[in-house]
Amino acid sequence: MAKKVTIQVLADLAQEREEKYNSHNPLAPGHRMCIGCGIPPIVNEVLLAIDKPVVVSTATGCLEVTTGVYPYTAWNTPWIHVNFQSAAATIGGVEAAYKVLKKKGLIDEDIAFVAFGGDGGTYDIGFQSLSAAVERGHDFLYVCYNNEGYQNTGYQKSSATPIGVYTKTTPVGKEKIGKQEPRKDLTMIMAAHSIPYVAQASPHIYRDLTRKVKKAMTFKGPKFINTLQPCTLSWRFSPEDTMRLAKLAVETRYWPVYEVINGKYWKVNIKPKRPKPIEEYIAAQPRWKHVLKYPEIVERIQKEVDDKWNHLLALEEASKILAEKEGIDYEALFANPEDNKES
Amino acid sequence: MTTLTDKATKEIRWHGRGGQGTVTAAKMLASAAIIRGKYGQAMPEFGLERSGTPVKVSTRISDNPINTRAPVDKPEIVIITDPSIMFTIRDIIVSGIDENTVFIVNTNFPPEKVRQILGISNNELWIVDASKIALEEFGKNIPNTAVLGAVAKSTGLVDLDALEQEISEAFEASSKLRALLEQNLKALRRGYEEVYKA
Amino acid sequence: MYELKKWFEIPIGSIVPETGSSMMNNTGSWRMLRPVLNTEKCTNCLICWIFCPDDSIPVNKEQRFETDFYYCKGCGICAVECPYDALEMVPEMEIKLKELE
Amino acid sequence: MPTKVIALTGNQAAAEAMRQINFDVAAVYPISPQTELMGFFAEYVANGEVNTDMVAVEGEHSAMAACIGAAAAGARVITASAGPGIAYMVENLYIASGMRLPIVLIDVNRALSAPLSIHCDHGDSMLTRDSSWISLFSENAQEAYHNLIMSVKIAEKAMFPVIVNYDGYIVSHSIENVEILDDETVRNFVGPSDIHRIPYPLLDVSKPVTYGATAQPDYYTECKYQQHVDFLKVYDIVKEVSQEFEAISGKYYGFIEEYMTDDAEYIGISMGSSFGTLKDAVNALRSQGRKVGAIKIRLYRPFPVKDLATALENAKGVVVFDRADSFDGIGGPLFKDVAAAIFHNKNRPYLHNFIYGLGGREINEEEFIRALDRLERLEKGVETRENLVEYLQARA
Repeated sequence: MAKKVTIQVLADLAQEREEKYNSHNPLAPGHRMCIGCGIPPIVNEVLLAIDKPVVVSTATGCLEVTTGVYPYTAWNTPWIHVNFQSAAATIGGVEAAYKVLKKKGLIDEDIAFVAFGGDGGTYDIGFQSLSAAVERGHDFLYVCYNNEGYQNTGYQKSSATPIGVYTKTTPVGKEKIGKQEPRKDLTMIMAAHSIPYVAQASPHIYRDLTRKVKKAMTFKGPKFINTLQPCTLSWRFSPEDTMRLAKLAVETRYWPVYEVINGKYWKVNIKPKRPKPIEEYIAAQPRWKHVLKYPEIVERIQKEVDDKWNHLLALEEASKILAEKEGIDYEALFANPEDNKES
Repeated sequence: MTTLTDKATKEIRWHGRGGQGTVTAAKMLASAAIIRGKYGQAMPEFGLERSGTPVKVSTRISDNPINTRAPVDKPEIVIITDPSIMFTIRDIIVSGIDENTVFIVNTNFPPEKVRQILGISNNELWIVDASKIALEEFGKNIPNTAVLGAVAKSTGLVDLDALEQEISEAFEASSKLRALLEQNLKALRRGYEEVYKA
Repeated sequence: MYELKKWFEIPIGSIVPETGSSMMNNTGSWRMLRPVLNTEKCTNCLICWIFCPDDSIPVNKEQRFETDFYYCKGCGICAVECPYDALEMVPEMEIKLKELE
Repeated sequence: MPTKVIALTGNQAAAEAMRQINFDVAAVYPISPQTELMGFFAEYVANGEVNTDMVAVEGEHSAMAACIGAAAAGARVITASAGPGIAYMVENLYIASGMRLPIVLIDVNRALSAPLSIHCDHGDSMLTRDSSWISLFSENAQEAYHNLIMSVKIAEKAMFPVIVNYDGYIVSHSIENVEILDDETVRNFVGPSDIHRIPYPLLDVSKPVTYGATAQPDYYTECKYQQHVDFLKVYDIVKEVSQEFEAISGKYYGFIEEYMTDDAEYIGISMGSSFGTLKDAVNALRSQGRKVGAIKIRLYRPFPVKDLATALENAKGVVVFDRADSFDGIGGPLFKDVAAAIFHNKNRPYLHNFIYGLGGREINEEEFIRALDRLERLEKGVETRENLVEYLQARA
């Protein structure tokens, strides 16, 4: 056998899995998620990074309809689904109950609360519920698996769908070339709620995602992590490429991975030295590649990407200056929670 | 009035995988029959099936109005659009069949292998390598149009022109499919020519 | 496929009072390509495990074991992401046909 | 049984019951005429008189979602709303009962828009009649107070959520005499809070459970049939709890309340605050020697079919007063329920239906008398009618 080069982060996660779930992931196999779906890795990376019992709520969507098919469940952790728009409100209710019952001494365990929603249940129909739940300050982590459209209903547009993309409700016709409007930047909007922790991540960079989850759990109050989830079915690439696209999205700066503390201090975690052109990312997606015939659309997309990127860098610089003014150690703010443990 | 036992009604059951156009093919078959003034019906078995999962579709074609909305449980014709499911859901595929049930299979296996896997010794069996045709014509393993050609030839339920008309209309209507129309019409014709009785 | 329970046999509120019972489902039946592991090349880095959508790769802290084909849907992510090319996707039917002989 | 009589509005009485029960979680969104109730309760929370975590949500849909989450977690949960708020909640009402969660909802009855009206009718509650929530109607502040205390026990024994209705403004904002039980009696009656009150608490992390799975055609029917069978057991549970409540309060509540029906030939049926006025109308007619009576529906869901069928066995004519219209060419919701309930009676009475009190239109004794007269003349064939249903108060 070849020499052992077990990656530490993964070994630790594997260890936690052994201990917590006697060798099952938080999400058991046998679920009905599509071949090559990126959602289960996101769920497992997130839940494995939390080292206490977790109660999960989920919005209606791919994750929900494929993991809780009566009378079977794929969940190895307490789980509740109410409806499409209520993932945040529901976990808020659970957390409120927990606070009271714990105070009354009716519960001993230390429990964490996580909500999962797709972009439909997070950017759109569930946005009111999410915005209000974080404003109320419930102690929970909301994770959006953003596949840029309503995939569970057969791919209609959502406000996370980028310009020019084909969906069932934004077809490519003689008058209109796919979706006309740019995608909504929900991560920015959540940061504007000035909650303790907001981050954007990619499941391919599991180190970054799991670190962010661990970091998030060091804060009390609402936390939000937005992960891109390339959808093999609707983006129409072949199943084995899911993580490849999750990687490419970061390499092209289409999906910057960054984190925001208290809506004040920004840090871009990965800065591709030589970013790949957006064309490469677009060309990998049959749902989108028709726009390559329209340079003006590609330009518009590239511009959106560059503008966002520069904006982020500016915010990062600004927060360094701010931290200095306030006499706060900027780097310490974003220190890896593991390091904190040791020190 | 037709009933399940009414011989004027042909009862067909499709077995395939999500994402390979099995449901679309079943609907096109029914539509083509309707174009020819017959009565047609195609009913997918709705569920939470994702791409890759085995799918089952019922199709009925009749000279009389079709009243029943029940799925086909005693098929006269069984169409298998993806050979790999013969291994995995064999029991579901052969449920309710009898010695008169006709099988139409998309595969590159030799006939005796298919008979062995399905355990059908004397049933009428038609074979077409529709996946090969699809890959050659438009580079995707979406064998449904080639299978439709094979069905037209082997069952005579509908004629090729009706299918061509139906496919053209369906593809013209979709911005995504328009570009693939010609290749699919070719696949249809090749399926018609290349299917053989084993 | 499974025995269907009667109305009085199921818990109230259509609640499922158990964990991971989806493991009854043989999602391996969806598989058209099979990841074949080359143990010579495998370094047990576990990357395949973290990216596997179907928890089909049994691992412990040190080692990756043979894929669990009862669940593996054959997506091929493991083969693409393996830094050591230790996995090759082989058409399931070729293997099934061999088994037949 | 130590009690004291004080002057309270319906909302104050309800807030007092909420304080005494000491719910774990109250997820609420303000809407007239419920707003005041939540204001009173918020004071108790602010002053630490209760342990309740009051979640001030951003809308009624989320209010019920939070209640579902909290109840599934294992907490004792309440919310309150009215009119449009109930309408906004409806999707989640079905989910709460489908999950068999013992949630209590106060519906301070208000009309539905349009035109917008903040005043009372039963249109909002009628949205919930098929949702498999147990539904209790209160005639006054006293009954609202008593129903609330009983509702907690009913919900937890039946494992179905309960709606306690009382009329907006007419009851919610009017001062009346209310007899209040002492805190200890109430708390002993409802029992302590504990996540194991329910069979599958989410917060029991040692036994993870899945709430809200997706049922395919192969199971949905079984899930619903179980719910159907269990909902029929609610009759006995309500009776049982009413008896237990009589032991601490001296007051027994039946599914229906009959007034002078023993020898009555003509009977009027209503729900909520109008019943008192209807009783006065009966008194007035009785004083003229007319054989009339009145019935109040207290348990609206499940509907008291048997009790009503028996109570109407010897009536010649029955007029049902609906505080909501169904716009269906048949009659109001209550009218259809009553008609179905007596369908198998040997000698079925003549049935008529009046819609009244919409959007807060006040109802008085004379109008009820006019309605009972109309019933008698219709029954005797002196008058005729175009439809089974008529509006009692529309200006002609």
